[in-house]
Amino acid sequence: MAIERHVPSLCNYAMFCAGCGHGVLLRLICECLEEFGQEKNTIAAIGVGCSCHLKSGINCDLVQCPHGRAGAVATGIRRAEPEKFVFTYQGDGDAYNIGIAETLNAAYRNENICVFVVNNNNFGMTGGQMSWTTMEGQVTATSPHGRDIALTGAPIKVPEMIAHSFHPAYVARGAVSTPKEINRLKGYIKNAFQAQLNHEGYSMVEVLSTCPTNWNMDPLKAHQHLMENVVPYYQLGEFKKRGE
Amino acid sequence: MAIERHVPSLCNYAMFCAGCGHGVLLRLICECLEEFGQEKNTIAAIGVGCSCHLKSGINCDLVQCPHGRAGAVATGIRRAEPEKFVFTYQGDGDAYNIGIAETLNAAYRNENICVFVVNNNNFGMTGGQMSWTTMEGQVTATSPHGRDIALTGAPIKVPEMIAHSFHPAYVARGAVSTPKEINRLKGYIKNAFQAQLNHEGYSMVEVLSTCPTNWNMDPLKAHQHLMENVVPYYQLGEFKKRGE
Amino acid sequence: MREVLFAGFGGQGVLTAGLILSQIALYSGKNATWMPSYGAAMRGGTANCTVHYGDGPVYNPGQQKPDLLLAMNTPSFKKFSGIVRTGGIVLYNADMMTEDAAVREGVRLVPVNCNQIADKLNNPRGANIVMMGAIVKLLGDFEYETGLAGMNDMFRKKGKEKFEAKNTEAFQAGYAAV
Amino acid sequence: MREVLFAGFGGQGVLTAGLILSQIALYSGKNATWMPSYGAAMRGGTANCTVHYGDGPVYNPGQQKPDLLLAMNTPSFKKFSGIVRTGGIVLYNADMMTEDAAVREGVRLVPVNCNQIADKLNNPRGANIVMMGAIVKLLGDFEYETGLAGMNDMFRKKGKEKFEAKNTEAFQAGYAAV
Amino acid sequence: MGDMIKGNIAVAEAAVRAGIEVYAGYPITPSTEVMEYLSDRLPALGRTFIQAESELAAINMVLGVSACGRRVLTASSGPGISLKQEGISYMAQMNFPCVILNVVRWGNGLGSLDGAQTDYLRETRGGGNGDYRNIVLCPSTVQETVDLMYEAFDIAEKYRCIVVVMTDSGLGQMMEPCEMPPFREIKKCDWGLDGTYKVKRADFLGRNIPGESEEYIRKVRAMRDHEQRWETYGAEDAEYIFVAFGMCGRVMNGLVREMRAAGEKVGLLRPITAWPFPEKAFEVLREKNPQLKGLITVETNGEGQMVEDVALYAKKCGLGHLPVYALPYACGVPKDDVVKADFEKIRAGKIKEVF
Amino acid sequence: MGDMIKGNIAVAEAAVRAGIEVYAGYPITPSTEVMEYLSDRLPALGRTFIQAESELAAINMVLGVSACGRRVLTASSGPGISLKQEGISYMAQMNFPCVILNVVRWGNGLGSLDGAQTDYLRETRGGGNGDYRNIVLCPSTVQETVDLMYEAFDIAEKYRCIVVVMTDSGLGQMMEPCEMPPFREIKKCDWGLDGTYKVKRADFLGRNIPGESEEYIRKVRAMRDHEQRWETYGAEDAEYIFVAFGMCGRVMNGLVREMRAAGEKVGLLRPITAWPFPEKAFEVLREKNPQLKGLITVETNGEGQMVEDVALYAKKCGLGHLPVYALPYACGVPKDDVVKADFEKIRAGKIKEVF
Amino acid sequence: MALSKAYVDPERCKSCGLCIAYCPKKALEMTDEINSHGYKHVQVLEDVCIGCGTCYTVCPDGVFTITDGEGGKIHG
Amino acid sequence: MALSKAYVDPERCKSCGLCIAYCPKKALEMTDEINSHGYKHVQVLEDVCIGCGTCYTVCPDGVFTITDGEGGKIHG
Ligand SMILES: Cc1ncc(C[n+]2csc(CCOP(=O)(O)OP(=O)(O)O)c2C)c(N)n1
Ligand SMILES: Cc1ncc(C[n+]2csc(CCOP(=O)(O)OP(=O)(O)O)c2C)c(N)n1
Ligand code: SF4
Ligand code: SF4
Ligand code: SF4
Ligand code: SF4
Repeated sequence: MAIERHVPSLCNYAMFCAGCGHGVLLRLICECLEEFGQEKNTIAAIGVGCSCHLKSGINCDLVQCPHGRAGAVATGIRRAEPEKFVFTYQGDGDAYNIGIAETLNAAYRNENICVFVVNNNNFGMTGGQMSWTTMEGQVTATSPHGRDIALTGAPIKVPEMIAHSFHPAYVARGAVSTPKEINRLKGYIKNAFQAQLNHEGYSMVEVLSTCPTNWNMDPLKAHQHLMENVVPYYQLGEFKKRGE
Repeated sequence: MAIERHVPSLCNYAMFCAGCGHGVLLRLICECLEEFGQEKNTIAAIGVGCSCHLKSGINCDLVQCPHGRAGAVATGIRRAEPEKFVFTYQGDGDAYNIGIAETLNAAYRNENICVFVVNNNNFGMTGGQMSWTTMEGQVTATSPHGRDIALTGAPIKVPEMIAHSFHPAYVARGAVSTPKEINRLKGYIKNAFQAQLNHEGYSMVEVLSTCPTNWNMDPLKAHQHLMENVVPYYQLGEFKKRGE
Repeated sequence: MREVLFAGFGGQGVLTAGLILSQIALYSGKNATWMPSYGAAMRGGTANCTVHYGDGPVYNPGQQKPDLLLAMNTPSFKKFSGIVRTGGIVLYNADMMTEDAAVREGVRLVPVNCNQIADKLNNPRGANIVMMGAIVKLLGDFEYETGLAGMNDMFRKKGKEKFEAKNTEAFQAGYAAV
Repeated sequence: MREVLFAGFGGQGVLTAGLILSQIALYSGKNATWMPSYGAAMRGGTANCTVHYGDGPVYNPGQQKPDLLLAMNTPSFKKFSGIVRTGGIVLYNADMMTEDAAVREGVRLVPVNCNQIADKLNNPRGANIVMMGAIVKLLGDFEYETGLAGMNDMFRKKGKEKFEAKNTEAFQAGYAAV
Repeated sequence: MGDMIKGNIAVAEAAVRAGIEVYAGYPITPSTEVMEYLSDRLPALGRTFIQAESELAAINMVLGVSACGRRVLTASSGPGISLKQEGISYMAQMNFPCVILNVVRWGNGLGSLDGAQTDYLRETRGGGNGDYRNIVLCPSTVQETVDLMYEAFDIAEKYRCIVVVMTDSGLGQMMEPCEMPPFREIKKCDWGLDGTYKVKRADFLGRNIPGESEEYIRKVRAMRDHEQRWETYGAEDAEYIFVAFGMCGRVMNGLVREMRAAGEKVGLLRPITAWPFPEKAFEVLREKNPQLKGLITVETNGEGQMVEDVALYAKKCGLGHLPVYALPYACGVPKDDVVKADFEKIRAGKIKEVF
Repeated sequence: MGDMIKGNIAVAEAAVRAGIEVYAGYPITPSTEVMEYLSDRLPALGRTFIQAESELAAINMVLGVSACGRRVLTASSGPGISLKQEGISYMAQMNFPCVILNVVRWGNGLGSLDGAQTDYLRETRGGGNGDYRNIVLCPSTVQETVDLMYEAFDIAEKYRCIVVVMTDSGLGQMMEPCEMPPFREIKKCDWGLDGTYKVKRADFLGRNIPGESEEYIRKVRAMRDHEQRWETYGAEDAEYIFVAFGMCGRVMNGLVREMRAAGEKVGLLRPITAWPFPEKAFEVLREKNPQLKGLITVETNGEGQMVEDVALYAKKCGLGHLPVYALPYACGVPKDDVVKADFEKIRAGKIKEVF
Repeated sequence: MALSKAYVDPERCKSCGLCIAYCPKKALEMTDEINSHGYKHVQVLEDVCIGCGTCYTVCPDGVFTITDGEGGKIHG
Repeated sequence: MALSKAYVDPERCKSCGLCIAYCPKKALEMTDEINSHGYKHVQVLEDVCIGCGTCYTVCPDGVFTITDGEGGKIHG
C-alpha cells in the first residue's frame, strides 16, 4: 500500500531559495512536532540567517534571537517554561561563528533543549561569505581565492566537540541530500525530540545542507557536491547516542 | 655548586594575595622571557581579573584587554607585529567563561601566540564567585551550597578540548604547587615559548593555582587541596606535544 | 533630471539594467546615481533600483516619481506603476505579465516580449539587455550609438567584452521593438 | 551629625568596625549610613569606610571631614589624618605605627595598642573591637551600655552570639584604654 | 525604620518580592552582591538563578524568559552593561519587558570601582542600535532603590519596555536602614509565549517599516507623557536651582536645605526618572518662579552629562534664556564644602554656563 | 569625474589608500561589501584581512592592532555595532585610535536593511560605558565618503581617538561617480607598542581617577574646539534653516536650492561632524541672520534624534528663542515632495516645534 | 481504496528539479506554466506515479501530498 | 667563590609561609618584624641554608635571591 504523506499544517511556504535544504529540515521538524504531539506546546528560538524565514515558515511560537544567541535565549525559555518543547534553529554561522560561546555553553550546562544547526558551508543570508564550516579551498565572498586553512583554521566540527568535551544527551549529524539520507536524518531528529521529552538533556543535530544560490550550483549538482566533497569531511552519524 | 637564582628584573613586586600562585607563574614567565632573550621584544595581552596586577607586575609592553577578549586582542597584535613575542595572561573566568569564544577561536586559527591561563577554580578578583572550573560541590560566593553540576555543568577542560578539536602547536597543563610541579610547569612554558619562536603556532599552558583568599585556606593547606582534590580531576601533562 | 525605476525578481537582471543606464549617462557626459533596494533580507524576494541622471549633481538619489518604470514581472508592475509621474512610461515584460496591464491615464504603457526576443536570439539571459535597448529609445536622451557604446564600455571595463556581440544584438532588438 | 572614618589594611576588620558603630547608632534611635571605599580592585590594597549618624536623615554619606579617624596602620594614618576636622580626634593603632605620629594642631591624637590588648585577651582578631570600645568612649554620644548592647545586638542578628563574651571583653578593654 | 542593609542586597530582595522568577547575570564589581545574594535566595524560594557565561549570554537568557511573560532581572556595571546593548535593543524592538540594574562604576573601558554618573547619556539615549528608549529610574537612597525596583516591574509590564534602575557603587555598597515591601503574587503576563501559538506573527518579508517605527514612537510618547518623576525643594523662590539625581541628588537634598537654612535662595530639582526626563518640572518653574537666575547640575562625571537634558528641556519649556551650569565631580560622593565653594564661583562669574 | 562606484567599495578602497594595514570584521548587510572587497584587496597588497568570529572579536582585534600604532579599520551595522561598544569604550580609555565605519541600517534589534539615521544619538554620545566621545563624520555623497574616510585616520591619530564614519544603507549601496585619492605611505605611530617597553605604565592600584577624568575631558574639549565641520547654504537670509546630515543632507541640499530658486527664504546647515556638533555654525547664524524664524531637522528615524543637538547648540549660541522642528521620515531617502509639504505644515503651525 | 499518488501544489514549486531527479519512476516533469512567484512548476504523470513519496521527501518546498486523491488535486 | 645562600628582600614578603614549609633544610623562619605593607617577613638561617633554591622556586612574591652574597644581603 502506498504511503500517505501530507505536509504538516505547521509548515508554511517558506522563502528559501529554490532547491535549498532548509525547506526539507523545516518540514522534518514540523513532522516531528506533529508526531510527538508538540504542535501546541512548542517555543522555538531561531537564529539570524536564512533561519529568519521560519518567522513565516512555521506556525508555532518562536523568538527571533540576536545573531548567535539562540543557545542563551533557549536557556531562558527553558528555565521559564520547564514543560514546553524548546528547540533552536540556526545556521552554522549563527551557531558556530558568532554564537559559539552560547552554543557550547548550552551544551555544557546540558540544557534540556534540541539544537538544530543547518551547516551549508557558508553565510547564506548575507550573500555567501566564508563560515567556519567553509571547506578548504572553497571560494566564497570573503575567501575569493579559496579558503586558506593555514590562515583561517580548518572547517570546524562542533558536534564532535560537544560530544567529546561535555555530557550532552544526544549529538548527531545528518544531511539533506538523497531520500535515504533525509530519512536517516529524520531518525536523528526524532531521537533529539525524544531526549528532550524524556528530560535527558541537550541534543544537537547538525544538518548538512546545500546552498545552491551561494554555491553557484544547480540544486542537483549541489546535492552531488555535498555527498562527494562535504560528507567525507563532515562524517554523518551519531556522535553521542542516547543513554550512552 | 649551588644554583644562582635572581628574580628577573622584568618582574616587579605584584599585588597578589599572600601565597597566591599567580606570583610564581609571573616569575616563571619573566624567567623565560629572559632566557629566550625576549625582554625587549614582547607584547602581552592581559585579561581582567587578578591578571590586572601584571600592569605593575611586569616590565614589558602589555595591553589591558576587555574581560575575556585577550585571544582576539593578541590576534590583532600578532597580525600587526609578526616578529614580536606575544602572549596572553588570563584567569580561567576570563579565558573560559566570558572569553571562551575568543580563546577557542585563537586556537582554531592557530594564531602564533602563547596563552597562559591561571585556573584557580574561581573568579578571584571579584571575590570568589563560581567559575566554569569550580570543582563539583565547591562552595563559592555564587554556589553557596556547593556547585551542583547537574545545573551548571561539570568543570570545563579547555586544554583537552583545544588539543582534540583543533590543530594547535602545543597544549599542556601544569600546577603551581610543589617545587617539583613548579619546575615541570616551567618546562611546559618553555615549550610554549619555543613553539611560538619557531612559528609553530598556538600554544596554551593552563596553570592550576591556589587562591588562598577565596578558598579560605592558608597557603599551604591550599597547596594540599590543589594536589589532593584538583589535580586528580584536572590531569597534569601535555595534551598536544610539539611536532606531534 | 531623469528618474528611471527598474523592478523585477532577483535574477532577472534589473540591477544590472539600472547600472547600464547610469553608465550610458556617464558615458555621454552626464551625472548619475544608481540606488538599489532590497527586501528584509539579502536573499529571497524581489529587487529594484532607481537611476537618476542629468547635467547637474544628483541630490536626491531615491525613488520619487519615475519618468520610466521597467517592470519585469507582474508584482513589480502592480507595486510600482502607480508612482510613475504623469506623462511617464511603463515599460513591461509582456512575457511575465499574468494579468491585464492597466494604468491610470497620462501614463504610456509599452509592452515588450523581452523573454521571447531574447530566447529567439539564443540569449535567454539577455532579456534585460533587450529592455535596455527599448529604454534608450523610449527615453530619447541618448543616440542609439551612444547607448550601445556606453553599455559595451561598461562590460568591457568589467572584463566581459566576450559578450559584446550578443549584447549588441539584444540591445538592437529591444531598440527596434518599441 | 557625626562622621567617623575607619581605615586600615584589608583583614584588619575596619569595615566591620564601621558597621558596628552604625548599628550602635541605630540601636540608640539615630539614623546612620555606612559607606565603604575600595581601591582599583576588590582584592589587594587597603580598605576604609565612613559612618555618619545623627538624628535627621543622612544626606551626604561620603567622606568629608571626619570627627574621628580610626587609623589601624601607618599608611592609613598618613593618608587620612590630614582631613580630620579641627577639633577632631585621630585614634590610631600604636602597634602598627612605624613612624612618628604627628598631626596638625587642633586635632587630638589617641594611641591605643589594640593588637597587644587583643593578644593579651587571647583574641588576636579582636583588635578592631578593642578600638570600638575606645571610639564609643571618645565620641561621647553613647553610654557604655548602649554601645555594648548595640554591638552585641548586631552580632546576634548575624547569628554570631557565641563570640559575645569575647567581644564584650575586648570592647570593655578598649573603653578602658582611652 | 528597618535595619541597616547594603544597597545591593536590599535591591535584590526587593526584586524577589516584586516577583522575579529568574535572575541571569555575570559578576562584576560593584554589582556582584546582587547575584551572590540571589544565588542563595532564589533557589530557596523554588525560583531560578542562572550564572551566565557572560553578560551577553545573560541578557539573552533574560530575553528568553521575558518572551514567556515572566518577571526577570539582570544586574551589572560598566563594561558588562555595554555588552548587553545588542540584547537590550532586541528586547525593546520585540516589546519584551525586563528590569536591568546598572550599578554604575566610573569610567570608560575597564574603568574603576568608584561610584559615578558616567553612564547617564548612554542609559537615556540607548547604547544599542536604533531609536528605542528605556525608562531609567534613579534612586538616591537605599529605601528609594528598593521602592523603585519593586515598582519597576509594573512599569516595564505596563509599557512592555525595559526599565533600567540606575544606582552606582555608592548606593550599591553603602548601608542604611531600609524597610522591605511585601511579597507580590507571581503571575505570567498574558501575552507571554506559552507554546500554543495564540499570538500570530507578521510576515518576515514585506514588513512595513515606517508603520513599525510610528507604532514604537507612539509608545515612547506615552512613556514620556506619563512616567516623568521628580522631587523639588524650594523651587518656588530659588534664584538658582540645583539639578541632581542619584547619589548627587541626596547630597544636594541635604546641602540645599542647609543653604536655605542659611538664607540662600537656592532650590533643588531631583529627577527620579532620567528618561523620561522630568520636563514637567520646568513647566512648573516657568509658571511659579519668575526670579530664577540659573540651573546648575551636580554630577559625578567628567564634564556633565545630564546638563544636556536640563538645557534641552529648559529651552523646551520656555526657559531657554536661563544659563545652565554643570558642576561635574569625576566620581564618588561630592563634598558639601566643595560644592558650596563652586557655587560661589558660579555666582562670581568664574564658572561659565555650559549651555 | 571618476567612474560609477558603489559607496561601500569606494570607502573600502579609500581606507586602503589611507594606509590601513589590517581590517577585521564580521559580515552584516548593508556593510558586507566592504569586507568582501578587502578580503581580496588587502592580501593582494601584502596587508592583512581577518574575518573575525564576531563583531566583538573584531573590535578587540582592532584594539590589538591599534595598540601597536598601526592603521586599522572595522565596518559593521545595526546590532554589529552594538556588540562593539565595550571594545570602543576600552579603546577610548586607552587612547587607541581607529576608524569604524557604521553603515547604518534601520532600527532596533535585528532592524531592517533600509538606510536610516537611527544611530545618531548613540554614535554622538557613546553606547559604551563612560564619558568618552568619538568623532563622527557624516558624508552625504560617495565622493565625500571617500574623502572623509581618507582623512579619518589622520584625525584619529591626531587625537588618538576613535573616528566613526557614519553612512547608511543608501550611501553604502548606491553608486555614483567618484575619484580616488592617492596612496599614502604606511607608517607606524611612534607611540605604538613595539615590544621594547619604552612607554612605562602607571601603577594599576593607586590610580588618580579625577586626574584621569580631567585629562580625558581636556582631549574632548580640544576635539570639540577644532574638529567641527559643516556646510551651509543660504544661511544669511533664510527664515527657516533645514538641518540635515548624510543622505538627508544631500537631499536637502538639492531641495533648498530648488526652493530658493522658487523664491523661498530657506537655507541649509549640513553638519559634517555629528560630534563635535558644529555649534560654530550657530554663532554665525546669530551674527549674520536676524530674520531667522526656525530650525528644522530632516532625519530618517522615528521622531528626530539630531534635533536634540540642534536645540542644545541653538540655545548655547544665543538662539534659545528659536523654535526647533523635526521632520522625521522613518527610513530610506526622504521624498522632495513630502518634505516640501511638511514644511508647509510647519509654516501653517500644523506641525509644532519639538524644542 | 484508490491507489495513492503524488499531488502538486503548483504555487509552492520553485523549479528546483530535485523531485524529477530523484523520482524512481520518472513520473515528474517540468511544465512551462509560471506560477505567481515567477517559477515554472512540476507536474505528475499520474499513470506512472506509484505514490512512493520520494518526491515528498526531497522537495524543499512542501509541494507534494501523497494521498489517494481526496486531499489533493492532480496538476498537469 | 663563596657558597651560595638564599637572601631575602623583606619588603616583598607576605608571610605566606610556603618557603618555610617546603625548605628541605628548615633554614627559614618567620620574624616578628612588620614590613611597610603590614606583613611579617621571613629570614634565612644562614648556617643552615644550602642555597638549593627551593624557596626561590615556591615563593610567589620574588622574595629570594640565591647567590654567593654579592647581589643580596642576608636578613635576620
Ligand atoms: C550581530 C549581527 N552580526 C551580523 C549579522 C548579519 N548576519 C545575518 S545572517 C548572517 C549569517 C548567516 O549565516 P548562517 O548562520 O550560516 O545561516 P544561513 O543564512 O547560511 O542559513 C549574518 C552574518 C547580524 N544580523 N547580526
Ligand atoms: C565585561 C566584564 N564583566 C565582568 C567583569 C568583572 N570581572 C573582573 S575580573 C572577573 C573574574 C576574574 O576571574 P578569573 O578570570 O578567573 O581571574 P582571577 O581573578 O581568578 O585570577 C570578573 C567577572 C569585567 N571587568 N568586565
Ligand atoms: S541563501 Fe542558500 S541557505 Fe539561504 S535559502 Fe538560499 S539556498 Fe538556502
Ligand atoms: S584573589 Fe585569589 S587569585 Fe587573586 S591574588 Fe588573591 S589569592 Fe590570588
Ligand atoms: S522538489 Fe519541490 S520545489 Fe523542487 S521542482 Fe520539485 S516540486 Fe518544485
Ligand atoms: S614564600 Fe615568599 S612571600 Fe611567602 S613567606 Fe616565604 S618569602 Fe614570604
